[in-house]
Amino acid sequence: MHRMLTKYPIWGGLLLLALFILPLLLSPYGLSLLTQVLIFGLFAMSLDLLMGYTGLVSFNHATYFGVGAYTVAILAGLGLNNFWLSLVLGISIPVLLALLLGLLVLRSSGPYFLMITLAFGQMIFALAWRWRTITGGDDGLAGIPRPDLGLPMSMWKAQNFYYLVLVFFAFACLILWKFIHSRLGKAIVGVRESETRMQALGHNTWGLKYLSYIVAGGFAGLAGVFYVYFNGFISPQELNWTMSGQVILMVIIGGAGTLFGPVVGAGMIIILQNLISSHTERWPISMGIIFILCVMYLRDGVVGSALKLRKKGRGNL
Amino acid sequence: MKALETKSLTKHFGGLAVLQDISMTVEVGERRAIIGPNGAGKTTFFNTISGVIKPNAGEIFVFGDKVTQLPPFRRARLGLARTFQQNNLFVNLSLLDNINLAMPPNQAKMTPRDFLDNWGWWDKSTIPVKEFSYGEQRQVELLLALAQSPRLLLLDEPTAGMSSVETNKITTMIRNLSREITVLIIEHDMDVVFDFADRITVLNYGRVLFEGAKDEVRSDERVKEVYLGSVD
Amino acid sequence: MRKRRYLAKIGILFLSVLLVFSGIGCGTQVDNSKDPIKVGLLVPYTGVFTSNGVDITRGVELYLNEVGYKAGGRDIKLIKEDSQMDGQVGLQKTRRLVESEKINILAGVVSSTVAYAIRDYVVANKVPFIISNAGACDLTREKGSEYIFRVSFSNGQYEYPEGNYVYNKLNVRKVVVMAPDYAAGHEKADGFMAGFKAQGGQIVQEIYPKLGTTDYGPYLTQIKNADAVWVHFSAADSIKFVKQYAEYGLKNKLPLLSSGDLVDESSLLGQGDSAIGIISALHYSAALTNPENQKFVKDYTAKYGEGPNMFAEQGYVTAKVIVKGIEAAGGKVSDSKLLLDSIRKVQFDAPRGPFKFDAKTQNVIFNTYIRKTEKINGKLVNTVVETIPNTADDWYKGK
Amino acid sequence: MELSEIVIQTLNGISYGLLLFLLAAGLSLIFGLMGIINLAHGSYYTLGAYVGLVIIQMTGNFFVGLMGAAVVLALLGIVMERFFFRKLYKRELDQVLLTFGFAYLFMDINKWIWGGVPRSLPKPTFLEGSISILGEAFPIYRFGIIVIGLGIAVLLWLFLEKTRTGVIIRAGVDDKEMVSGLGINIKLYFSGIFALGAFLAAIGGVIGGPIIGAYPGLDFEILVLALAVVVVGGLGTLKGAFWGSLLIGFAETFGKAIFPDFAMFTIYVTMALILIFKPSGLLGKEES
Repeated sequence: MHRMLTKYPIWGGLLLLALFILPLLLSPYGLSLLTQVLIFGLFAMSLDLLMGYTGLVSFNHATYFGVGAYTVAILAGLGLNNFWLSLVLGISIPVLLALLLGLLVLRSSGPYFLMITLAFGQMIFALAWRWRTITGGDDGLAGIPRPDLGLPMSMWKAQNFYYLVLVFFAFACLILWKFIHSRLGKAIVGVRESETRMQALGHNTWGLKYLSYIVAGGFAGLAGVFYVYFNGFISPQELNWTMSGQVILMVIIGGAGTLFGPVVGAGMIIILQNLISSHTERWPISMGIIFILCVMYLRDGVVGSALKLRKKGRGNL
Repeated sequence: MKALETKSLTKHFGGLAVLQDISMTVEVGERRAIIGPNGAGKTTFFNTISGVIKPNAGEIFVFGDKVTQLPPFRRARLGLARTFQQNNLFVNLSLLDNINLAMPPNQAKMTPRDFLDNWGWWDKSTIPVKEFSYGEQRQVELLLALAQSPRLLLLDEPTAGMSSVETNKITTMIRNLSREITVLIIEHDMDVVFDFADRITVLNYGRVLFEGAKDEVRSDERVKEVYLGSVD
Repeated sequence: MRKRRYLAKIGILFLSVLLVFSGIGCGTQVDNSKDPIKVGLLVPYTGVFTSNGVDITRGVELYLNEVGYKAGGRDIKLIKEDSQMDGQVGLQKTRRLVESEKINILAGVVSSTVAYAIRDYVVANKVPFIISNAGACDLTREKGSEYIFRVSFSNGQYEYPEGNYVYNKLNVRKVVVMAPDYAAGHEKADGFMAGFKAQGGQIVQEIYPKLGTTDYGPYLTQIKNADAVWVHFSAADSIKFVKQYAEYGLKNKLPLLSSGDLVDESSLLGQGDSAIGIISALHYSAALTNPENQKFVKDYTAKYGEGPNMFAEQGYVTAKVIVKGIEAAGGKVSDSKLLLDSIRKVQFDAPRGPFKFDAKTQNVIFNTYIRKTEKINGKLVNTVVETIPNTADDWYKGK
Repeated sequence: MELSEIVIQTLNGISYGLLLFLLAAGLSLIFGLMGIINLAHGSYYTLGAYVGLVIIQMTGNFFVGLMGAAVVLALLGIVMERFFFRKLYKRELDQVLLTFGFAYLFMDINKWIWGGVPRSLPKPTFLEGSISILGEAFPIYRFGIIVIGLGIAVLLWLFLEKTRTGVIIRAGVDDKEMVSGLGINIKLYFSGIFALGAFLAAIGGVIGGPIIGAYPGLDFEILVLALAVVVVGGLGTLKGAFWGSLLIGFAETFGKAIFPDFAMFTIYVTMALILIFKPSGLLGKEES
């Protein structure tokens, strides 16, 4: 699954072209769903770096997403609407938080790690809830304007905003892809495969995990930035464990360790949440069942399993 | 300078003393076998030297550097490499990626490709390691340690669970290693031990029972009683 | 390389699925007077506050049934959506209702978070929005808009007169205030305290436990030196609190005063006899004896097998406001100025008593009822002991 | 604080802590033996409370409800282990994710069956009312919780220390491989420990029911508390669960009494402090 994959310009380009053309065909509602898929896809990809590539199941990834979003919202509340400033701070503040929290949570591993991240995530959630003067408490912060890039096009227009997200999405894909296939990225995969062996081979595995944790936090923050621009508001709910659980679900359904699989996972969840839940209030049960089935029988996720089948079909075993 | 020196190394697990007061020196270029019955503390000894386990007391020197408190990766960077009793590989990665991870990026003496070519493995370089047979994986276990260009190599039962043909492959590999590399080996196969080692240390209940040249070991009554006797 | 191609294929397949899905409801729509008027109802059907969403929906449907789903000569189509009590989801659902379903009027919303989240979008898209519950004050103050109406209450609106009442009529002078630590809890406590202090009352202690606190024991142990305790808790918290208040022997020591939410009809069953004697304020009680309410309680109970509560009544009033508004506009919902004017002027007798909007804020003006929880014929009810007419959300202006 | 208040708050802390112990003990033992953090443990508690309520309503007897709910949940635990977790044997992380899926599922099933309206469980009549201690009222029922909690702690301790099964479980916590090596079918014990965990959680749910009730969302409120206990106390040992429960019980209680404005944070701050100085918890096994 993690073979060397180097050049793929044609198909990647076609996919991107499809994403580029789609807005012209979609209804406004469809476009807003697609924008959301890109944002959550980015969020899920960043978690996949931790879950799929580093082997760390983090239960507070929403923390970084939410902190990125809150950063932009708080800046907007101070009247600072410069897009680039918001972008830089919306990424760097989650990164700083990851630098700090990483020191604490990475002292443990496996289920301990999951539990401790959950605890710290809830602590940040409580902070956002309680620190009313800054965060607006449970009411959240609303009325965050779309970014002004100083371009002759308004980001209030759904298509323009979509293209903005698409550009950053594609850029983030590229960086993550490069990162994973870099020497460091391979070393991070090595940590997932066997931490003890990596240490015996002279790799600072703690440092590699820390790096991965920080990078993942930064990209989650980026997703949060676009999330808050898209919705125009943020509330502590986005920092809650439910959000972290949801993005874990996206990664698992799509396939951990496939990088783009989680984007498909994000798409499936968003469609489920928005379309199925319009028809039945029992959709949490369906989500639970899907989750359980995925963990038990489709552990490689939709994309991961498809890739495996494909490989089998080629007789390349 | 000694390749490895331990001073009064002691390790307890709960109330159980696994290593007691182990002092040992290994000369550069030496081949040293560590033998002893199951539970004698051999693997714990390796784990303590490579840094996976911190000792309760005592000190460890590798090529004169005190490493007692260093994390495993720092010791590895001093030229210490090891294999594991149970294969510990990056099974989902290709052989080449495994070797890549073992070779320090800049100071490697050769490219991964040359390395694999040398050992006759290049044609399998793109195959994920999990698709190899057990015997092949056992060889890769050794290859990974060799790819680190080690100065001190710890081999933990390299032939465990292998057929005699495969055992021969491994012994050939280690017999031909350069004398610049100091090798410590834990091994149950006495033929391998007496064929390969210069000196032998016998551990029993976490203590050094005996240490000497291999001929001395063969003739020592206590060793026969505790270890060889039970094997024969 | 092949992996990538495969990925791309999956991606394209997935995108086409999305395309098909989101194509639903893509058609354009002209305001044809023969088409039904579409009303979107956004309330939680999943999550912790499901029961409120269900109660509101029942109230809405009960009234729409009464009028045969018709208003101003046109059919009404109710489209229900689940907000999941989550701002983000609520906003996404609102987008679907507005962009895909092309609703004419939006109603519902239990949580203020969701209301704030969708507020800008609703106003920007010029959709008349009838809030059925969410009480955040700013929704009809600073963040008010000609598109936003509220039939329920603004936080503090019935708590403020309650503050006056307990000072003047119950001769309470010193009060301990307790409310959950979230925006509505603070707003409601502020309303009560302002009303109480305005008369000269003294607040000896304010305690704000975490929303969803399981154990109130440590807080209850601290309470002392007061004439009474005023609290606001709702749903599960209200049951835990009332039972624990009795457990710690405070029930017989310090009278418990509260917002009406504490003794909501749906909570009384769980609270049991611990609730007897609580004095509360609300814009409604199922025990009101006016003919509108008697009919409402009878019809509601007949249809759903259990009695209504404030949420059900708010749902009922929401639907009535919508229907009356459409009727006054002669069914011309496309004329937004006309529709907004018509809704603003709606007045009628509701189960809660006279209903009208404050023309300036578009927040409701209602009677505040002081109620006492009693056991009558083995059933716990909130008997009205005092009516304070014409309560508008204007107490804060005196500050 | 006056003396009387300190005494009452101490009793509050003990009763709350012992209620948490019922949850944390199972969570900790399941982890110790199987390496699974059971994120559905709060669901066991909540489901236990609901089932207990139904049985109490049917029989009119609190203690029948208590035992009935515990048995029903124990059976559920066995079913879950046998048909789901066993299939993922030795894939601990996947098993944890599976528990998350179940937590999601139970959350909605509970709401489906019992609706969204919060329920409350009746107390046994002889535990109604309160008594006066130094002039302050303290509920008799909370004494009941203290007695039952301590009783169960002692029984568990005896079970683990004095019975063969208990010895095997403790040995399994220390070294699974070794126990399997002794020719003991450790998998059989997995079902048992799951059943025991669910059993204890259900007892917690019913006992807590008259104070806390049962309602949607309770499962996760409880889960976070239980996780805090095991993080603080250390996973895998009964002792850790016991002292961790009391510590969290006290931290919550005195946090509410002394810093009421920051009560939301007390457990997290306690956790963070413990983790910084002792990553494996107060009495946890060192990770190796």
